[in-house]
Amino acid sequence: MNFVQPNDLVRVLPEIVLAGFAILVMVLDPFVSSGRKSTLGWLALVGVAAAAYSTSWTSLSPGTAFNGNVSADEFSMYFTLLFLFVAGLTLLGSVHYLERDGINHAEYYSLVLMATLGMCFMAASTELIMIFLGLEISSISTYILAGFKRSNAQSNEASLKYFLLGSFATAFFLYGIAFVYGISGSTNLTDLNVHLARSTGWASMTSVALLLMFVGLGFKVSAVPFQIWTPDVYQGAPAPVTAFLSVGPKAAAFAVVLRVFLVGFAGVSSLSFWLIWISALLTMSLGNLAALWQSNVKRFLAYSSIAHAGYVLVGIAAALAPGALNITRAEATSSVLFYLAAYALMNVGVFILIAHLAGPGERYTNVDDFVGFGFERPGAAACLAVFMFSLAGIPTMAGFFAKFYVFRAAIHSNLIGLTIIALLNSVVSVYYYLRLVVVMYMREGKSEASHVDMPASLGIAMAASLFGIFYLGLLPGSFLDLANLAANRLP
Amino acid sequence: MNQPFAHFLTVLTFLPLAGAVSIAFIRPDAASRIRWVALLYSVAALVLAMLAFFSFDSSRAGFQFTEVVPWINSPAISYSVGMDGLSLLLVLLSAFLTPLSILASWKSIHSRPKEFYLFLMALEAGMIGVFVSLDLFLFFLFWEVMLIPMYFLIGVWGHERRVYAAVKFILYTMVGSALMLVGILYLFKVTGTFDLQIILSELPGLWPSLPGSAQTWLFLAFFLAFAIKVPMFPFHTWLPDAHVEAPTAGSVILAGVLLKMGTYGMLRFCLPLFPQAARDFAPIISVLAIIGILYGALVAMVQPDMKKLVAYSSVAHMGFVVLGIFAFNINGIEGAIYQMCSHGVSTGALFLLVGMLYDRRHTRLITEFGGLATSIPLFSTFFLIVTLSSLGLPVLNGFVGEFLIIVGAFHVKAAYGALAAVGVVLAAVYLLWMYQRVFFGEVTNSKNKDLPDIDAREKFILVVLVLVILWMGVYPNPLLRRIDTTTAQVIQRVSAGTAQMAGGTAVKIGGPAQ
Amino acid sequence: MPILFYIFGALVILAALGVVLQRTPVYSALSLIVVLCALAVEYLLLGAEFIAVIQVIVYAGAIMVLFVLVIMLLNARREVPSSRSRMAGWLGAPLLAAFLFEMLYAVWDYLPAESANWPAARPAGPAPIGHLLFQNYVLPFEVTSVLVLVAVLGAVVLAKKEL
Amino acid sequence: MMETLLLLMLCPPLVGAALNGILGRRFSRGTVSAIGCGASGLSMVFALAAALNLMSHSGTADYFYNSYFTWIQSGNFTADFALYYDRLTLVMTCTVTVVAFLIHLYSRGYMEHEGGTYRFFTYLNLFLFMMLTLVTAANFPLMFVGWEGVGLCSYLLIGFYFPRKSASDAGKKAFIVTRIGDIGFTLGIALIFWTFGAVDFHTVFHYAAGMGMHEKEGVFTAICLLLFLGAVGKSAQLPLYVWLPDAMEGPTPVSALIHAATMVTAGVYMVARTSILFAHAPAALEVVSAIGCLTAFFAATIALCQNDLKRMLAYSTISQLGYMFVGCGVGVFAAGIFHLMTHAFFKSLLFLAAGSVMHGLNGELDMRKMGGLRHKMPTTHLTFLVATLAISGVPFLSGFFSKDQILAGAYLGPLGHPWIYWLATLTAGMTAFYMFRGLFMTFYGESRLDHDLEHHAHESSSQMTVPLITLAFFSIVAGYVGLPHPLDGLSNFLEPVFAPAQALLKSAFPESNSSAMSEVTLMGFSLGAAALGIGLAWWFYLKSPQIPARIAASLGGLYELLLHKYYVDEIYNALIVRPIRVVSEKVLWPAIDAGLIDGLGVNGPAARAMDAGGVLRRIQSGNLRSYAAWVLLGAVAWLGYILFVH
Amino acid sequence: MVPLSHVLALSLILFVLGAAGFIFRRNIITIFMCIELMLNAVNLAFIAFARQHGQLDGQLYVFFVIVVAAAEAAVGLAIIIALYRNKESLGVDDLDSMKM
Repeated sequence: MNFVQPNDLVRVLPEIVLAGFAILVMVLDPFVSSGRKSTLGWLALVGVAAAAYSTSWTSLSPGTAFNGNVSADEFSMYFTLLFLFVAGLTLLGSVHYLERDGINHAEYYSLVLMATLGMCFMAASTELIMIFLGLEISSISTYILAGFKRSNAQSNEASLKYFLLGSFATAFFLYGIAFVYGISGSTNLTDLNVHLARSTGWASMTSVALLLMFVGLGFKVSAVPFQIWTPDVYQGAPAPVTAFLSVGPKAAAFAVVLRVFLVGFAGVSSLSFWLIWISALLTMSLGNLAALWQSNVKRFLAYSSIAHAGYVLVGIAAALAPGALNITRAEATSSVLFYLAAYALMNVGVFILIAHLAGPGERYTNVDDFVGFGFERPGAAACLAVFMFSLAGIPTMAGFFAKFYVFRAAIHSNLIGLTIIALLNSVVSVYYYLRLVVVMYMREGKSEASHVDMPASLGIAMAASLFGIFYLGLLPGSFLDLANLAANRLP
Repeated sequence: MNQPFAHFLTVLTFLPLAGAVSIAFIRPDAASRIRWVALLYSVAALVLAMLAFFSFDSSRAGFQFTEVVPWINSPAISYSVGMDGLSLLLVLLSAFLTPLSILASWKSIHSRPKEFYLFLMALEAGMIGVFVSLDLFLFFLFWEVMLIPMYFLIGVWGHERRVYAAVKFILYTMVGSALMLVGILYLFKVTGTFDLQIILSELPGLWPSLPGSAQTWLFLAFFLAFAIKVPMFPFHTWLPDAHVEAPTAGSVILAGVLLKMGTYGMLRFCLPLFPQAARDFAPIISVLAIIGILYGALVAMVQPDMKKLVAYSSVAHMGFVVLGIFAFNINGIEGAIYQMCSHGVSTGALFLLVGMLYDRRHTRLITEFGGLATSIPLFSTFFLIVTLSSLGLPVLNGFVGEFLIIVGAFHVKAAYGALAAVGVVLAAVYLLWMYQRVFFGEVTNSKNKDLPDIDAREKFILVVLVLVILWMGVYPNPLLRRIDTTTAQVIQRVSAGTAQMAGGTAVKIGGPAQ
Repeated sequence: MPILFYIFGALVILAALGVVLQRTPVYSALSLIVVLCALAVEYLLLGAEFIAVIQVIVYAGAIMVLFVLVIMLLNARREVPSSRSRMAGWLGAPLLAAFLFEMLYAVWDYLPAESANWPAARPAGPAPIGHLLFQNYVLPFEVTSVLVLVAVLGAVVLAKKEL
Repeated sequence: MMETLLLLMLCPPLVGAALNGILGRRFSRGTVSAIGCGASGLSMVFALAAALNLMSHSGTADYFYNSYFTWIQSGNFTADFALYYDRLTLVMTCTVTVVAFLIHLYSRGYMEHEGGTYRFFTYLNLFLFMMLTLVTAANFPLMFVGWEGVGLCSYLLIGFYFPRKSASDAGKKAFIVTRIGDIGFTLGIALIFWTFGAVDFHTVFHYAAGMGMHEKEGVFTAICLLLFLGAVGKSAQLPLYVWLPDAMEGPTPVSALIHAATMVTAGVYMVARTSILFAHAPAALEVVSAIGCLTAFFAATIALCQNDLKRMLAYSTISQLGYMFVGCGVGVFAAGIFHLMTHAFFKSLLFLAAGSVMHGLNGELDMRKMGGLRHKMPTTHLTFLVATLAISGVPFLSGFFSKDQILAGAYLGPLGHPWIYWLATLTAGMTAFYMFRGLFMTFYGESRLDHDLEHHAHESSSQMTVPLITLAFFSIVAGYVGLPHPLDGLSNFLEPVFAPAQALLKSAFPESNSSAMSEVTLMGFSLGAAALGIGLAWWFYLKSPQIPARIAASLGGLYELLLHKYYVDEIYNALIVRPIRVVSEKVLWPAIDAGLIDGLGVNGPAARAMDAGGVLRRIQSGNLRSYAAWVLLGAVAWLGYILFVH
Repeated sequence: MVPLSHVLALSLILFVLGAAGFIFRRNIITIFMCIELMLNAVNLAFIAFARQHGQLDGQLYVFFVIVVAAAEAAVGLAIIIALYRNKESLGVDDLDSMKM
């Protein structure tokens, strides 16, 4: 008997391609001289492109694969492409960075591909063990990446903290899986849903399972109070890694959150709704308020990414809101998907830009290092300003529509109070985003930040993310349709 | 269709933006070329605005020059623009003040002229966009986008405390617009569209199916945003800071146009959309407006800084506008609209003048001056005329609006009219006192002795302004007639909405109480 | 049979306490090995023979050897008492107690009856497990290989002296 | 015809002002004054032509009305640029243009040595235009234009010597204080609009005339009181008179034209113009006469002790304006207007003569430093004497007739009252006293001039004396237009204007028969008062000049009080001006604006947000064990929440 | 047979002890071992539930978890070695170069 159907393979084709290229990079490593490792970076980029291209085959035969363990549908495809985009941008931002800081090793590129692979599985799996494995692959890869500057104590520290806390949280997540298994006798989310719909009792056990999974996932998306690791790790990790870290695993975890709470635990959505509601409130408030004090760019962006997770949680709360119609739910889900895409554009862009501007060894990451930068390097500064405005949610940029859609969904689900708080939060956030703009343009002085011209790779990445930011900011319609399509795949 | 040519408003709105783009392609050190390009585009926009003014059919109700292009499918957002009398006047005002601001900055902006004019042009596009948008979303978009150039204008080319002022400006405004966004989204939830005209026609029928307090909260959400922009007491404290720190052109645009967006919003959205709530809140708002009038005047009186004085005077003057709007009668509202324009011109002119003075002496402290009428007589004369227009002297522009507002407010409550009239006296107090201290007396400070009087460029700016001031004061009819239908519609909606809510009791609006 | 479970259960807890309370990492590691072995017995009692064997061979054997090796390599001595975490110092114990209480509460709520009506144990030798693994769980299995690859890569890149 | 004439009357001053204002700096002094005088002369010519035109068409229409263009229109509110010309307007325009023309002529000489002549003539012409607008306006808003316009010119002219702080202070004060009155005018217009649905005279008056007595009396009273508040400000009545004495800081021709003859009488004109409204509001009329009477008396008492020639004349003006209001207030509007006219002549003459004295004495105004000038300035002396006689009510000069009519009305008029009469008569006596005191101190007795001035003192040129003589002529003869029988008396002339109001009042207050006997008696009293005043002045200031000092010493406090003008300025300052300023400076701005709103309301939340952030970021201690504890805390809290709370 | 709840209680106690070790131990390696304790607690639960449901799947999950634990151990210990090279310390309280 055949354990594996040909279709199964097509449906995980992007992952296979990624794995293949990851291995290829390692295999070719010994044949590339140490000064030219960047070639491997470009090879990895080709891998990403190939994986992205392979999704077109996958899309021809949508459906579940491997006994329903994974599902190749619009939802997973959306995320796959998102992860590939993030990986691509990260690679573009990394090539020059690694060279500059003397850590240009093949393993880096390979690990990025592997992590992407893990994230793809997280988004595509409909079964908890596969999700767990995907999570572990992406986590372990990123643990390593965070500590990739082996000689840098902060990088080590970030890596270790991320690793220990990540494992700690994973243990909770896994325990949650165990309880789900205990309740339903299966780790398949659809089964769980069916089971919960059939049996009314055992509420406490369900709650425990839900809670434990939320601890694990909340850790990954950095929802309060599980956000605790984020600032240290984002600050300590090499900036391109932070770029990757702040978007990829987070988006993947959100994909899982959507699947777990909207599919698996759909029957107890009133429970998860309040959980997410309060969590959203705390997350965005803490992120924004604490960011007010930060003087390190990477650290304040870390807090900002916490705040953004809060906004996404608002969208999820909208999807879970009691009494929300199916159409509202789909709208909320699609707003979350849209938000993640916009967030990816902004955050990856800004971190890889900072990686470049901070100079060798990331020496200049303090806000004050950018005094007067605006008119010294108009191009780079303008990019940075656009990222800031977009993160702050100023119209004509992606960040605005992202928030707009999320808030629209929230209003449709009658979460008016939460929306108002979210909007006030985004006003607070304007303050610290603009701080960088203020420093760059409105203060007199000589900046410390790197005056080296942007390498071509970074230039491409910037062009791509800026184009994306304005495209989503001006003509978000078609992309939102895509997100809608993906969202409708979630029952 | 009396549209002069296809896509008229689109061209008008985006022409300045095209100017900004053109400027982006000029070398940064070609300052003079940049200035001329900016001037050219802004004058072209002015010409178009005047074209709109003349081809506007004031007898027709509703919006003219309309253009609707679907923009985003879900949610359905369309690029929908159009003009009624109210927008027409404000667009004209924006298009009028921008070239003047450019001229005024001709010699005073030395650093980074490219970015400066670029932002100025972008700002103009944003302003016009706000006034012509007929889609709530589009409106909100322009409303927010416009903050950025202004933020930079204040923050980069401003004075000592520019950063504080710029940040305060943007945060203050954003708090308001955040709530407005909630209101807009709620309206969308209820009506399923952002199209203002559809919302206007459908909303009245929907109120019964909504929670009773919905209208109140929606009104407040919109109103707060506008009240901050106006700014109404007690939301006014961003204004003095922003005005004082902004460069001249920034102050001119800020006072001349940006403040009007608040009152524009009230007329365009708050009153027609939420008539019942508007009436319910009218007493409180009127009282706040009057407090603003008196308070602004009193605080203006003791300001040591001329720009700050003018800023607080704006608080007072805009209080008049709000008072007129919430009188809900023809006189009040037409007066308010007229006052918006005339305040734009006079206060804009005042800021230009203070800016010219600043160019000469690099200070705005009143105590630094004295006796300027002796050393720069021509300048003093222009300053006097503008001062008089600002304090509402008949035959000059300020009078018409203020007088109509007082007449309108008097009908609502005699005390409103009386207190507003007290505000007129106070305006004379602070303006004339300032004028006296700056221009009269002996020249005590030797630095003031040999100041150059105005040059040809400045003279041109001031003559244009004075002509407009006179024209608006002597022959306001062309402007007033163009807002008749708008006013009538607003009033009709307010009264209809009330009648409906109050179970058919008609409320008498306007007209003599014979 | 139950008595065996409780005996080894107690052993598990005692050894785990040892892991937690020992200040010297090597002692902790040894205690952990005891925990793992005792757990293997529990698995056996619960009808998971194959896993019990894996537990001893892979876990107690391979993984713990790695731990001990690193402890030796880094010469990890008795830890120096330091208390820079007020949060953990003051709230740690109450939080742990509360967590345990809540979880036990939930579990007891879920399983009120003391009845132990287990279904008959399925044979859990290598054959049925292998069958299941390569039939239903072939993808996870393959994916674990990627995981291991990542781990190898990571270990190399981080721990190697020179790259 | 008429519409053109009126425009022709209005335009020359405007054109003159524009010419001088825009180009005046490049013109020679001669050109400037020629334009100025020419404009006012033309205006006078057309004013007279318009008068003749109206008279020749008398009978066909009571008034002429023409709208030139729509000025403000909003809903029902329509204010056209429209002119209204009836006999009242005729009297006003003729008086204004004649006096103005003469003063323009006079100014040529007076301003000979001053700088900025072009400014002076610009303002003066502009003033004339505004004043004519005021009196010819056909609706309230347009009248308000003139009203504010003259105020503006007054402001500019008072502050003509702007380097002097007292001058610019005075100008500002004049503008602001009259503007306080304008609150009333503005609101009055608003109330008129909401009552009648219109603001133009013929509609409003038509409605009002058609209404019965006591109909809507409350509204009428409100309207009239509001309008009168405007008049109080403009015509310097209690309690808003304080600006007028200070206004003497301006050049003397200005004081003569604006602050004696024309602008300050605008209030009287307004009350007369709206007589029909006032007739509906007897209570308001009573307020008018009471205020007028009190002001007349009050200002006269201050004038008694003034040593500054122009200030004395200013208080005298206030006092005389009070008279006019008494006339209007008691219901004899024609008498008020009559006095307005005669007063315009003799008071402007007084000022011009004083200006001539000043001119001759290098600007000296303190009468204590004058004396005996009649020899050095014979013409000035003579004309001053004529005017003094006229204002004192000496028979057969203009003041006698007009004042007598008012006094008679105060006793016998529809709303007359004995105490008003007696107070007015007393005031008449005081007027005679202080005017002659001024005359004697200036022109008679020993010279008290400084040595330098002694030589400098000279008679003014003919440019100045000719207008003086002309005005003296008018001061004598102007009274005769008012004589009831020999000529067609002014009262009869104005009959068509005031008839409706008179009729209404007559019906409401059937007056006691005005027998010739009692009128003569009353005349006797007033003559007696004047004689007494003149006599006392002669005794005090010519016969035994030491007496005033003794009286001053014996009265002590009272004298001080009068000398310091009852400390009204100081009281206003302490009660109104300073508190407003202190509250604004010490409370509103720092405490409310910066403290409460910005501090608590704006920066407060911002600071709280920062504080909150400061606390929250402490969670991020960097310690891994704490982090784990936080994660655990989250788990415990959430679990507790969903197990026990949810 | 023992009741399921007792097995779960054992698992829970083990889990909490692991967490306690994470919070109270200062040595990084010990902390890491405590995580292993937690994973074993989960494994016990899996086995118990598998027995409860009469399935083998749960045991398979344990198999996967052991693989993951092995991978984590390899990487984690590598990280610890890398850190030790830079810091010369295994004290967890020394890791606070980034805070607030």
